Amino acid sequence: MTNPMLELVGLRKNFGGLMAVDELDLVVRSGEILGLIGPNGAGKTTVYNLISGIYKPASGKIIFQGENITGLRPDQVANRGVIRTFQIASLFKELSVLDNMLVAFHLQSRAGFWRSMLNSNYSRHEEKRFRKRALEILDFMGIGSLKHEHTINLPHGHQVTLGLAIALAANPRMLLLDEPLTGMNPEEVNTMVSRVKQINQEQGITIIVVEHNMRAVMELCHRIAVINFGKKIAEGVPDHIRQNHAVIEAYLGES
Amino acid sequence: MNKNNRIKSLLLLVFTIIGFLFPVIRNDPYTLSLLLIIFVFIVAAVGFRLIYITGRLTIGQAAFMGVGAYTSALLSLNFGINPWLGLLIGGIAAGILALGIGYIVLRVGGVYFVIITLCLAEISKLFWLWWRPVTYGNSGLIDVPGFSIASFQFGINKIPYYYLSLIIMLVALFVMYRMERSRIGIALHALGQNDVLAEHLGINRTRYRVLAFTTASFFCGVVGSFYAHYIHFVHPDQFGVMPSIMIQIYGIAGGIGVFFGPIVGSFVVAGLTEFLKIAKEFQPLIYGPLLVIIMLFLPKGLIGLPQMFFKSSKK
Amino acid sequence: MNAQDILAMVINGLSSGLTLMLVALGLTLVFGILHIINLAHGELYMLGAYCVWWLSELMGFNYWFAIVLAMILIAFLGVLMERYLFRRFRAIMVPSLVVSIGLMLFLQSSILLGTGMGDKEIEPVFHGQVTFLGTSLSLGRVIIGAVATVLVIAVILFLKYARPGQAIRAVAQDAEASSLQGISMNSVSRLTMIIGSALAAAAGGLLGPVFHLDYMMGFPVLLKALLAIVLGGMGSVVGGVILGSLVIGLVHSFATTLIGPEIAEIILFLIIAFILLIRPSGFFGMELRT
Amino acid sequence: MKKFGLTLMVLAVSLALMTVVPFAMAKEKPVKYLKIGCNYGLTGVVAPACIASKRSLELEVERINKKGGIVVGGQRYHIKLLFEDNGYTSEGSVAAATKLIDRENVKFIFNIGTPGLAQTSVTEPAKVLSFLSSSADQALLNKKYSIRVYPLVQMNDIALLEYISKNIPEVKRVCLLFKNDSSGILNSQILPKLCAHYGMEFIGDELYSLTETDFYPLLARMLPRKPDLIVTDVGTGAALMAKQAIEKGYKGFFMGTTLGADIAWNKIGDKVPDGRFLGPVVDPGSKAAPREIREMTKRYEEKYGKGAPLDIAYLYHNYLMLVVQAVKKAGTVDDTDKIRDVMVKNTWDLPWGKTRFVGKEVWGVDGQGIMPVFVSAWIGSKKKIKLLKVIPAEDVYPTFLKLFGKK
Repeated sequence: MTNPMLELVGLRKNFGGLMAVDELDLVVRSGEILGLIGPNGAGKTTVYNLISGIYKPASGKIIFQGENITGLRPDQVANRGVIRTFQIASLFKELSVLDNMLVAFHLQSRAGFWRSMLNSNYSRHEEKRFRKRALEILDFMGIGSLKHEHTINLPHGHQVTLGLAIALAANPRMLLLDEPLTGMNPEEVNTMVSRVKQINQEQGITIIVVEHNMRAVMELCHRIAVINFGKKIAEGVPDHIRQNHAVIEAYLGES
Repeated sequence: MNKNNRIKSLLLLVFTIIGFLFPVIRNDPYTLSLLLIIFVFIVAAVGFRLIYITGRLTIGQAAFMGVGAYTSALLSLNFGINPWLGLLIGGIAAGILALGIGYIVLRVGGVYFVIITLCLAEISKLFWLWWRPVTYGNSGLIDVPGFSIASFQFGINKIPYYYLSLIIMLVALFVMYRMERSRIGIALHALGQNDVLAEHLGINRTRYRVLAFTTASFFCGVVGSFYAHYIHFVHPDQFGVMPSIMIQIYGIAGGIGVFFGPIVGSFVVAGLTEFLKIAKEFQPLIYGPLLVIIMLFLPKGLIGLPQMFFKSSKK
Repeated sequence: MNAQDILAMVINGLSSGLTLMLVALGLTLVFGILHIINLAHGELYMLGAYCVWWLSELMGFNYWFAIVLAMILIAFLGVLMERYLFRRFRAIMVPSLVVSIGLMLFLQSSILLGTGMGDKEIEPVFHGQVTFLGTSLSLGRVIIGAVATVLVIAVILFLKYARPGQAIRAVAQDAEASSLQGISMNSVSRLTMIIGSALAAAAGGLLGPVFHLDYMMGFPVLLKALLAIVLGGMGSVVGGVILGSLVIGLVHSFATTLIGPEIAEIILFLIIAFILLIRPSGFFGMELRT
Repeated sequence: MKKFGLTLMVLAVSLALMTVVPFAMAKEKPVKYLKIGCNYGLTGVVAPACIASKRSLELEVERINKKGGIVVGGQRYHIKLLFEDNGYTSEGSVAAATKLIDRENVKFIFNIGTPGLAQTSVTEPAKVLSFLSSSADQALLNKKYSIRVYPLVQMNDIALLEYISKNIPEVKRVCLLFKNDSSGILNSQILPKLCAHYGMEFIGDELYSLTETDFYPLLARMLPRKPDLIVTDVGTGAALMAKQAIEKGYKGFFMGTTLGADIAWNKIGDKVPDGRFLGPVVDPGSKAAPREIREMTKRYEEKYGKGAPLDIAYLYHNYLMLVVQAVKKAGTVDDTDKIRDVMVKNTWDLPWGKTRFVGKEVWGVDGQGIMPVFVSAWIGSKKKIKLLKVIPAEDVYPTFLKLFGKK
């Protein structure tokens, strides 16, 4: 529980004159669920974009399991096991639910170009295995019955769930969840929270969550880091954060 | 689902058999000459679609046909290289060029890519026109040798050319179909629909797009080279913007969403073009509005036609 | 190479860039609102020229009056095209490409067959040359440059200060937000098509006497206009297009004079491709699919 | 919305039917036909020339048939023209030629433009006489059944330069500004040699693209080299170029070397001073033109109104007349070997003038018909073409052979 999974060291990113992330240091421990919260425009999404490789930092380092992954492309980051979800359910809209899942197995495929082109035994076997695993994950997430639906027809809640299922299918070591509870009713929120916990406990996946639903965050996370104006203003267990002055000020100041 | 697939493969088999038996049933050089050119454009149109599914719309595929045609024609005219080898070399030349160009241009998306490829088609034509010491510019390359097997010259006989083009088309279609059906195809589709998400799932977008682009262009090069040795004449106008647009029409009018769309499109639109030639110079007056009408009623292409009937009868 | 030669190249480039601007401006407005590439836009230019030829040479109208009349007629045609064809393909790029090609073939062919095979010409209104900073060019071109500039400025002012113009800009920036504010999408796209078609017709009518009339004259101009607007930023408002057109004119002029005409065209296309590559993200990113 | 679409569809279908039905209903009459195929680009880049040629050929054939057709070997034939559109593409040209030969069994095919050359790959093995109209130098190379009665660029150049060297001695520096088609390419190859032959200095060549309309940059490149004579064609593009050259202060001469629309010269209107633009054309309506061409022009304008056909349309009357006369003389309509033999061994009286066949020394076959060269000048102040001299082919051909024949 104590060795670091991901370390952000002195991370900086600016858009023109605006400093979106400023000298951010953050350590994510292996096996924990870390909540990343902050007012709107605090730079949370930018942090995700930096980790996952959409942006290159102006300075600073990102270290994942001892390896410097600063400035890698998103697919290279994903290759190392860091998988993220997106704020607005981001799916492959014209593919079926099952095909959506199969995209995610891409990383685990060991059948090379020729073997998959020639439809070799190995690749067929592999695909069968992936399908089976995909169905398992869908069942686990409770949307197994929708496997042949086109994602475009799914209700919002299911789309978000599928987004998480896809991320899981990519065999992550670490998940970056971006507002997974947006637009859900309380019941759905509860289900989602318990599922995320289950993923964390049963599969030992380290998770970072960005979320505005404070109650859920407090319930879900082992630790919470608060940022504002791209700077970390507090870090600690939920109870500690709840009473932190700087945090209350940041949120009050916003509203 | 499974049944559907079986019907599809059965239909496919039937069409392939018809394709192979056609010259036996009906040895009509004119029809054969039309069909074998349609086969050439089918390859280009399906290639156009292969690039399209990765989210890139190209109006420049004829440029790669040109590369194949000029490479192979020039090699056979100047160095006596066998046209059979030329087919492969033409394809490889187009493929290599596409690989290099693809790595640069495929990073650009949306309408910019459309226009860059339009530029590409125009540049290639201008280039063949300009490089006169080698290509004879607008005079074209005359008397490009044809194919032969041992001492048998294909000559004026359309049948061997028909079979050759049929085989080339089947091979190209098979490869591109396999590619789309394999895990590579899923990655390509994923890129087309949401390349940010795909990239975050570990799919290297440039590499996969270049793969699709290169594959499509390789086959374009091969059929371009075939074209040169079949027509025995290579002219820059055949590989500029207008032919590229034609390829694109075949693909879109047929139905870009489905693998068989461009095939249907090539047959129907090219057949229509040929049929309308009885109207002589008035042909575009009918052809143009027909294209508009097809797209107005079938925005998903001709392949949507049976579906439409199916749905309306269901109601 | 002395200063005078360079000046001549600049003037030649500007003179062709100014006329390109009119076509490119209309095209980019239509793209900005309807989000389709109208490949038949060049045909509106061609139709404008033929319309002026028909009105001034056959019907005997005054040249300037003929241009205004042609602008109205072609704008009306544009409205029809928008209403029955393009509106339903708003932001659906793929089928609309084929639609515009069908339209292009139809318009070209009907002009060819409708006006006969012989060459047509519009009698120039202005004769004589002007010598400007040691470079001589025809008076006609100077006038065209001036009229084009006036038209473009009028469009800029319209977009900036008139209410319908502001609506166009609003929709170009954010269609959804604008429609929430009660701007009618349909009337904006109709207005855009009117402006675009009228500008293209004006360009055709203005250039008719200077160049020649040909039923295929639209496509080369369309190609260059496309290049100009991607250079300036597709769908971006006026500034980019003006810059883009002038750059195209200048590059073409310099490259032709310094290196030669055929290679100049290749260079022109290469430069555009190169610029697009180094600055793809600098322009508005357009998603291809709907 | 739906209704409009439906109406549109109905309209289009009826339009299609209206065009198609008359073709389908035209039944064959029980007369023997001499079929001539025309592999034309009725759509595409060369459509105007092809359509003009189609119309004027049809008029001519109608006239011949009305007079009872022609008699070959005791049998009366009507002439039937079969037009096939190749869309100005190579594959279209091959398909059209295949259709004409295979379905209609034609023995003579006319074509226009360079991509049409692709048809020779079909016509040669089928022993079908192919009448070409491309300036491409290799078009005839070792092609036994290919015939070209199309003014050679080389011959025009020689005739015009000879005229200029004799009559306009101040021309010393020559440059080439030409569209980049096959005649342009040919000109850029032959002109340096020709200029040297006539004691002129060749100072450079630039070929521009076919769609070019703005020549200011190109002229800014060429005019500082101070040419006295700009060699170009007499088409619309060249007229524009000439007009703009004068706007740019050019004071010298122009020489067109190919045929083109005479009306294109109107573009330069009064811009070019009288007699400064010379070309191998003839005003088809004027008295200077051969009688047959004059009559054709009249007939064409009666039927299709203003806008006289292009010069190129008349060229095809050469082909028509050649075929008509040759089959009569050969006494057969389908033995192409014999017809070709008769064709190349005789001298013919064609609309364009006396024509005989040459070319063995250059292309390996005698497939090139040579005819008189008309040297004309544009009189801008009167907006008309003035014929200066008709130079017989015999006066030009020896020079051609001396300079360009293969040793």
